[in-house]
Amino acid sequence: MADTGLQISNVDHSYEDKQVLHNVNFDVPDGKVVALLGPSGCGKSTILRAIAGLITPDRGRISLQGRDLTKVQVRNRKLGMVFQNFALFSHMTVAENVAYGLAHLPRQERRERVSRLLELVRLTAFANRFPPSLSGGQQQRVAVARALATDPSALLMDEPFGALDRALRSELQAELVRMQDDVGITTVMVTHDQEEAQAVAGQLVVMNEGRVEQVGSPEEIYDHPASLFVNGFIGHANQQHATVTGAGRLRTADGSEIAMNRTLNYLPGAEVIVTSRPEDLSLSLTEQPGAIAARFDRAVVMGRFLTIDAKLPDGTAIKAQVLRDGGPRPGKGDAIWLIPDTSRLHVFPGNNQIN
Amino acid sequence: MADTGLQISNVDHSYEDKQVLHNVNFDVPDGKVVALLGPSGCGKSTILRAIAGLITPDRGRISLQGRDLTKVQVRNRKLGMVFQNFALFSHMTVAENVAYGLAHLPRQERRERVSRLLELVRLTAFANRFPPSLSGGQQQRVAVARALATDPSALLMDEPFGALDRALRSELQAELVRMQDDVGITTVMVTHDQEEAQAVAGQLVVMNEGRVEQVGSPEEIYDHPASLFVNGFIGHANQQHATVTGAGRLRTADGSEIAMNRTLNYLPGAEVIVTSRPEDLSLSLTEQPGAIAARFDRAVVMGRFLTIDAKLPDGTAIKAQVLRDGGPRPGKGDAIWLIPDTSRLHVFPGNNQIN
Amino acid sequence: MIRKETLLSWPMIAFMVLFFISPLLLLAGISLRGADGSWGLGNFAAFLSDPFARGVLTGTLALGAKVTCFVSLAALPLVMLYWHAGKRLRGLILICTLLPMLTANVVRTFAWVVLLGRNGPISQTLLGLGLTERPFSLLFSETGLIIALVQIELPLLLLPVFAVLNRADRKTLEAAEVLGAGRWRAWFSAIFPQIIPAVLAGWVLVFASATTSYVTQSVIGGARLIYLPQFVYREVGVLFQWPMAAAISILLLASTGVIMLGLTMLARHERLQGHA
Amino acid sequence: SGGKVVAATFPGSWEDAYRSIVGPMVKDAGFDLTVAPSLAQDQIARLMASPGQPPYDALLVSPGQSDILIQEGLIEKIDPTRLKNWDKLSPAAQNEWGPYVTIEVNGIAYNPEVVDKPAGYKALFEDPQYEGNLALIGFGSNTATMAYTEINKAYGGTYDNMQPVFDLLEAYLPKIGAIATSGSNQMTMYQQGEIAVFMASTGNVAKLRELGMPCEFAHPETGSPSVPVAIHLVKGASNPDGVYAYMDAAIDAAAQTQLAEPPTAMIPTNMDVPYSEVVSQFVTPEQVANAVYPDWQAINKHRAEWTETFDRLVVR
Amino acid sequence: MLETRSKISTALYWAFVWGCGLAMLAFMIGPILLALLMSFNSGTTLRFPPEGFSLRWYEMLFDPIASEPIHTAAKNSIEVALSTVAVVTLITAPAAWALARAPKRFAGSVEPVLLAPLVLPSLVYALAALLALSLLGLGPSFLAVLIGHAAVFAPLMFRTVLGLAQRMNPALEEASATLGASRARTFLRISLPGILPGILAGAFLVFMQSLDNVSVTLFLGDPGRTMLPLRLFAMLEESLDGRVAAVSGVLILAAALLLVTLQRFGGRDAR
Ligand SMILES: Nc1ncnc2c1ncn2[C@@H]1O[C@H](COP(=O)(O)OP(=O)(O)OP(=O)(O)O)[C@@H](O)[C@H]1O
Ligand SMILES: Nc1ncnc2c1ncn2[C@@H]1O[C@H](COP(=O)(O)OP(=O)(O)OP(=O)(O)O)[C@@H](O)[C@H]1O
Ligand SMILES: NCCCCNCCCN
Ligand SMILES: [Mg+2]
Ligand SMILES: [Mg+2]
Repeated sequence: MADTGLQISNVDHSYEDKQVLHNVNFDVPDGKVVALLGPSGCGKSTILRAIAGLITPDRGRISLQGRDLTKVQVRNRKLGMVFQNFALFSHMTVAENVAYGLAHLPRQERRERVSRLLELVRLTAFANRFPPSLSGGQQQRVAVARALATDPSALLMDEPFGALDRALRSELQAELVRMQDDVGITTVMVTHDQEEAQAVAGQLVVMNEGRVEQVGSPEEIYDHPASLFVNGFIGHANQQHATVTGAGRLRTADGSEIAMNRTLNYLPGAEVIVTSRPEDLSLSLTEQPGAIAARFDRAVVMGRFLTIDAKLPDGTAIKAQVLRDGGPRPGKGDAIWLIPDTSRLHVFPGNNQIN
Repeated sequence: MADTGLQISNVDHSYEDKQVLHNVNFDVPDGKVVALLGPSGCGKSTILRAIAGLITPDRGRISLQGRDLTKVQVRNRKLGMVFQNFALFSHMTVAENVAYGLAHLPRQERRERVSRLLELVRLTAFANRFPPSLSGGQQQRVAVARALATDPSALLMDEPFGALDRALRSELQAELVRMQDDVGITTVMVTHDQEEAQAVAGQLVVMNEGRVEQVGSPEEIYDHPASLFVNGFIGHANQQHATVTGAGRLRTADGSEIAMNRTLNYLPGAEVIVTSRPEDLSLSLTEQPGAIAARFDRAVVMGRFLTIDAKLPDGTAIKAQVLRDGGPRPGKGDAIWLIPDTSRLHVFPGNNQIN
Repeated sequence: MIRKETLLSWPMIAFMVLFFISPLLLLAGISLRGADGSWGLGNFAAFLSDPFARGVLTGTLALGAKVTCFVSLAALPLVMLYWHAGKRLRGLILICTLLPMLTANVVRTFAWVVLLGRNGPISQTLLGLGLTERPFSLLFSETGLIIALVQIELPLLLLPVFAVLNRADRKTLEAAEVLGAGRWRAWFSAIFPQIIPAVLAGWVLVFASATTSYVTQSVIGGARLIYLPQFVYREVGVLFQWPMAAAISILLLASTGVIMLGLTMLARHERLQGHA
Repeated sequence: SGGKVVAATFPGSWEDAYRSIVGPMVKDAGFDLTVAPSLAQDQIARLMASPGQPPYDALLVSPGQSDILIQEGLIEKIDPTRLKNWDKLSPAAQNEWGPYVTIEVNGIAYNPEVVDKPAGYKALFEDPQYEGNLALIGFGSNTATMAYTEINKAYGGTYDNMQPVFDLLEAYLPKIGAIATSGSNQMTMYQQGEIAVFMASTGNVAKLRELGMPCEFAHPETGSPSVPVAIHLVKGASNPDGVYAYMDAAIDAAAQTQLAEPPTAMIPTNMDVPYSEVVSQFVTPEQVANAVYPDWQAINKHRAEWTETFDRLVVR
Repeated sequence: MLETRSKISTALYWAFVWGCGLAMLAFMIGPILLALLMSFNSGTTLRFPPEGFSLRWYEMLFDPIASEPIHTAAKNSIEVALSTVAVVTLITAPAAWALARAPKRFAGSVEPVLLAPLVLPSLVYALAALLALSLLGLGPSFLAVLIGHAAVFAPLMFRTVLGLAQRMNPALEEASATLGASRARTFLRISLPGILPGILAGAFLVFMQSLDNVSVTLFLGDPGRTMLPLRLFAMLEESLDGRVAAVSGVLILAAALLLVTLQRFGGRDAR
């Protein structure tokens, strides 16, 4: 086991009698950012709380730079933490909140550091306001500045930019990335924004129901999801039940044949679920070989793209994302054909159900 | 003035002596969803509070279905509201929270409605828990269910899905859309997620510093931003300073010539800012006519796309989003060329500065 | 194992054990001593088997309960007024709450002797209004005693509640109003739960104070109403029967203790664990 | 100097008078007098609660309490030869357990503007004009206890048979003005016009008159029950010499002359001291000499039982 | 129809809040105003109704010779009360805070012990404590009085602080800890401001009750010390001395001044 970075090993935790973490394992390499993703209530905040020492796990070990944190008191862990609900000190001004962890510094240095951080989060003008009179996003930025102020040896951030608009969010993400490049703070960041995860984190940890489902780089996870859950959770996944008919050949529940350009680890006759991403489907208004027949539901503009909601003959919903080209759009109920990029289809055992 | 829907007319508001809303005007057509977007602290929550009657605007009129709300007490406005910080009743169980607005219903009906809503937000198993013991996203869902429970005549939602993972968020968005299709509740929804805005709202209202910058459909706003601010706020906008050299012709600050395929409302010699969206740029590793020369900084995987950060010769950052093709990627500092789709460039007066 | 979070409570616990519980144990020891020098539970048995004495015990607890109940009723509109008041009115209400406590007990009690007496303002006003034919006195009646005790103990409930109200969270009130709750319901469902721990605190203080307020009980209540403190004082100071006094005190302590224990447990219910 | 003497006195005017009048005289004798204000029953309780290390050197109580102190062995007999003023004391005041410094003469206080002068105790219960105006108190009060034993006698009872007075009280309860909890409590009631007649000492009446209240003192037909007030030497006192100096000062003619004036208006026990004008309005030395002096041993034997009976009788 | 009902209910609400609220306010201070009124009585006694207006009782109260015993008694009592408040605050505020966070069972078993003194008549406690003291061979002293008062009145502050401590958001202390603050710093900077209103309310209660207590002082204290309440009790019961009411007047004035100063210069209380 490496003696650097942050290591979470075999962590279990229960609230009262309900177990919410099951044998959680992952490492954050020294100076790197790991993003923690997972459905609401899957245990992300709980893990951060365990790392911070705010709860004591039932089992398992958490170590930082090879040092077991179990016996280290919260205040000596030298972590920066952004709480999901901010936990700002409402009887202190914004500047006092940020300065809180800097008591050991000389006055002048402390003041400089605080003003630098307030500038970073664009709150210089709000230094003397009290948190309850700030907007949601402003409060969140105070929380971020406060956590960064102490030069922590590791940073735990629970949806640190969740309340911010995209522009500010990406600025702050960029700042974070820059800081990472400069000083490299070992960071665990909970986020629901997959773009954010991909933008700032070298590694993603995908959790589900208290368990780690997959750890990997954004590309790995996107391209090679370890489970149907991960496939559907990171990006959208259209699902079709299918039966393996031969080497690299499937028949979907509605009868169409798919020829994969690779062999599959399934015996012929196996029930599988085949998934496709909306962005790997292209739209055709006429029948095409290998295309999935569907009925058009509605289309939503997403920037330059069009997200198409359609229904397969058996009623399953299917989504496609195509370039918006200004051409004619089908009406509700019209027949359309979606052509999959077969090299990007995934196949999972068929007895799973997503969610 | 139409006598239906929700109308916000000429609303000003100040906290203490700081004015935070300036002459805000927009309408929400009956039964439609309008999304309110804008930078953190621009006054979105303040508007919702004004509509709900929690604050009294200094000036202006807010009317619902033609009825002036000014004199109507908060509790008689029959609105549903999701507060940014949830404002759950911590001494009531989840089910009691949701049932709160249903006191007038018979017991049985109330119980059914509550269980239907808890199912909707996937919290059936949590009905008897108290809010402080829920995860952030679970709390948010309670807030949403509570607001929906009362069959409000209008719905005000302050980032209602901000704390939820993408999968759950899009499920709930879809539910919301379905409900809108069924019963059509006039809704104002604050969101920082532009995809969400585009997915659920027919109209977007983009605000900045207490003012409404543009009102329009997602397409209109994306394709025809009324200001440099809107252009940069909805989606990303790369900016280049340029001078108008003739009809539909510009020279950028770094000397390259751009030929627009349309006429511009600027006199030759005018200083302008020309903007391009990352998704309207394509990447070339060799020099191309009309391409923007830049130096590669880094590339980030975004699902099937690659977001490229690069620098123009004058140091300005430029972003491009291209399909991830598995081909060779440039190294940091390598020369690259970005080819704009000139039909999708926007030109704004040059004396503005974004942010 | 001593848990970390309890560490700061140990100085007080040690202090109370050393300086309160040990004298109390001594007292318990004394209470076991019979009038004839024997040891046993005789004093307790004697007290409890005497219907008159039992009546005094239950009467005392009932007095505490009645006063607590009326104090709560009187406090409710004041607490609501405080909640709605602006900064200035809040200051004024606070001063008015402190006033009764700033006045020595004997003076407060004396004021009530005047107010309740047959020449006092209450009697005279009713007489003037023709609502009564003869001057009357509420002195030496339980009604008079309760009225006086309610006024005297009211601040004990108000102070802790005001302290919490200053920190109360307005957001949930807004949520309640948006959800269509009327004024009453909004107040009782969004603000009231927040002050319940303080109300329970106040109840403990009021109940304890009303049951032990020797001076007021005897001066306003007179000799025809007897409560435990008078019983105890007499055993101590006139009859010098300390074992009996100790036994009665311990009974008072135990019976009131049970009530306080209940209130304390209530304050820790999960429902009340919300925070600002 | 000869050290500190800690002397318990009743709080209020007693305390002030002893500090200002007796204090300097003790000082002249070479001792520092510390006046410790405390009600009689509190003095005893405190003494009993600190066996072996008495907090006081001298006590000030009346025979009801003296008797208990003697039984509990808390005080000592004194050596009269050590008191210069001993011989000046009236013989009745020459108590072996400590000199009597004053005598409280008890009777009936009444408001002449409301009721006529009562002929005696019996009249209070039999004459309808006192109905609703009479206040009583329980057996916790010495004044009341003496009154009840006297009334009891008048109705044919004895110390061992108090039934007659209890029967009387029970029958009279519906007509009672008030039942107070202490003697001073009655003073307050009287001033507020709540009551017009109560069992009182001459001192009480003097005080009320000094405050401008119309108030007269009536001697009961059976004689006025009286209680002397004694200074006692506490067993194990740290400064007995000082206590003797203090006793001597308290019975000194100069001191008693001043104490006989308002606000204390004490009846002197030093035979050299004439009754002051105030005191003379109520009693003559003859009346004091012929007053009733109850048997406190007998009273204390029954006091607990009487108290209990009284409570059960009056409590609603 | 529904609107009318809601209007009536709202009207009733405000009628209750303002009507009953002000009435109760009057009820609460009426007797005190009466006592104050009596302190300006020109008569020789506190008889009601007062005979006329005068400041004679105040003059008498401030007379250094005539009222010397009152001044001494007040000084003694205030000394005890202030020291008691200090001791009680030191042990109680941390304890209430800690017990609000302690496991339910522990807190549940300890709290009754800490609250018990509220219901034991203080005379009985005083006797027991004096007996205990004598068993140890110790005599009455200032320290004994102080400890006695602290033991008897600590529950007042304990209960008022607990009410606030239970409502504090634990995340704030957690945040402080993650920022490296020591336990002491967390307590002083984060927890203390949170429970401060409870401490102030409690301090006031303790101060006033200690000032008003007779038995504990009488039994545990130096016998020569006169204490204010015993003094006032005697003055009032014996002679309805108007200075007793004047003492209240002075206390009220002092407290009002203190309160106004506190509000003016007191700590910020961001809401
Ligand atoms: N109670 C208040 N007192 C004073 N200023 C306030 C108060 N509430 C909000 N403001 C200020 O008003 C401005 C608008 O606040 P508002 O909460 O409406 O922003 P918002 O658009 O909702 O921002 P966010 O997206 O960050 O929630 C902000 O600058 C904020 O600091
Ligand atoms: N204090 C608590 N007591 C009991 N259960 C809790 C408590 N806190 C969290 N839980 C439960 O533990 C589970 C995990 O919670 P956690 O807060 O870690 O989720 P999360 O992954 O952070 O979710 P979200 O994205 O919604 O914030 C949830 O089911 C939640 O209900
Ligand atoms: N709080 C002390 C008051 C003094 C009590 N004295 C009791 C007298 C009983 N008759
Ligand atoms: Mg969470
Ligand atoms: Mg907001």
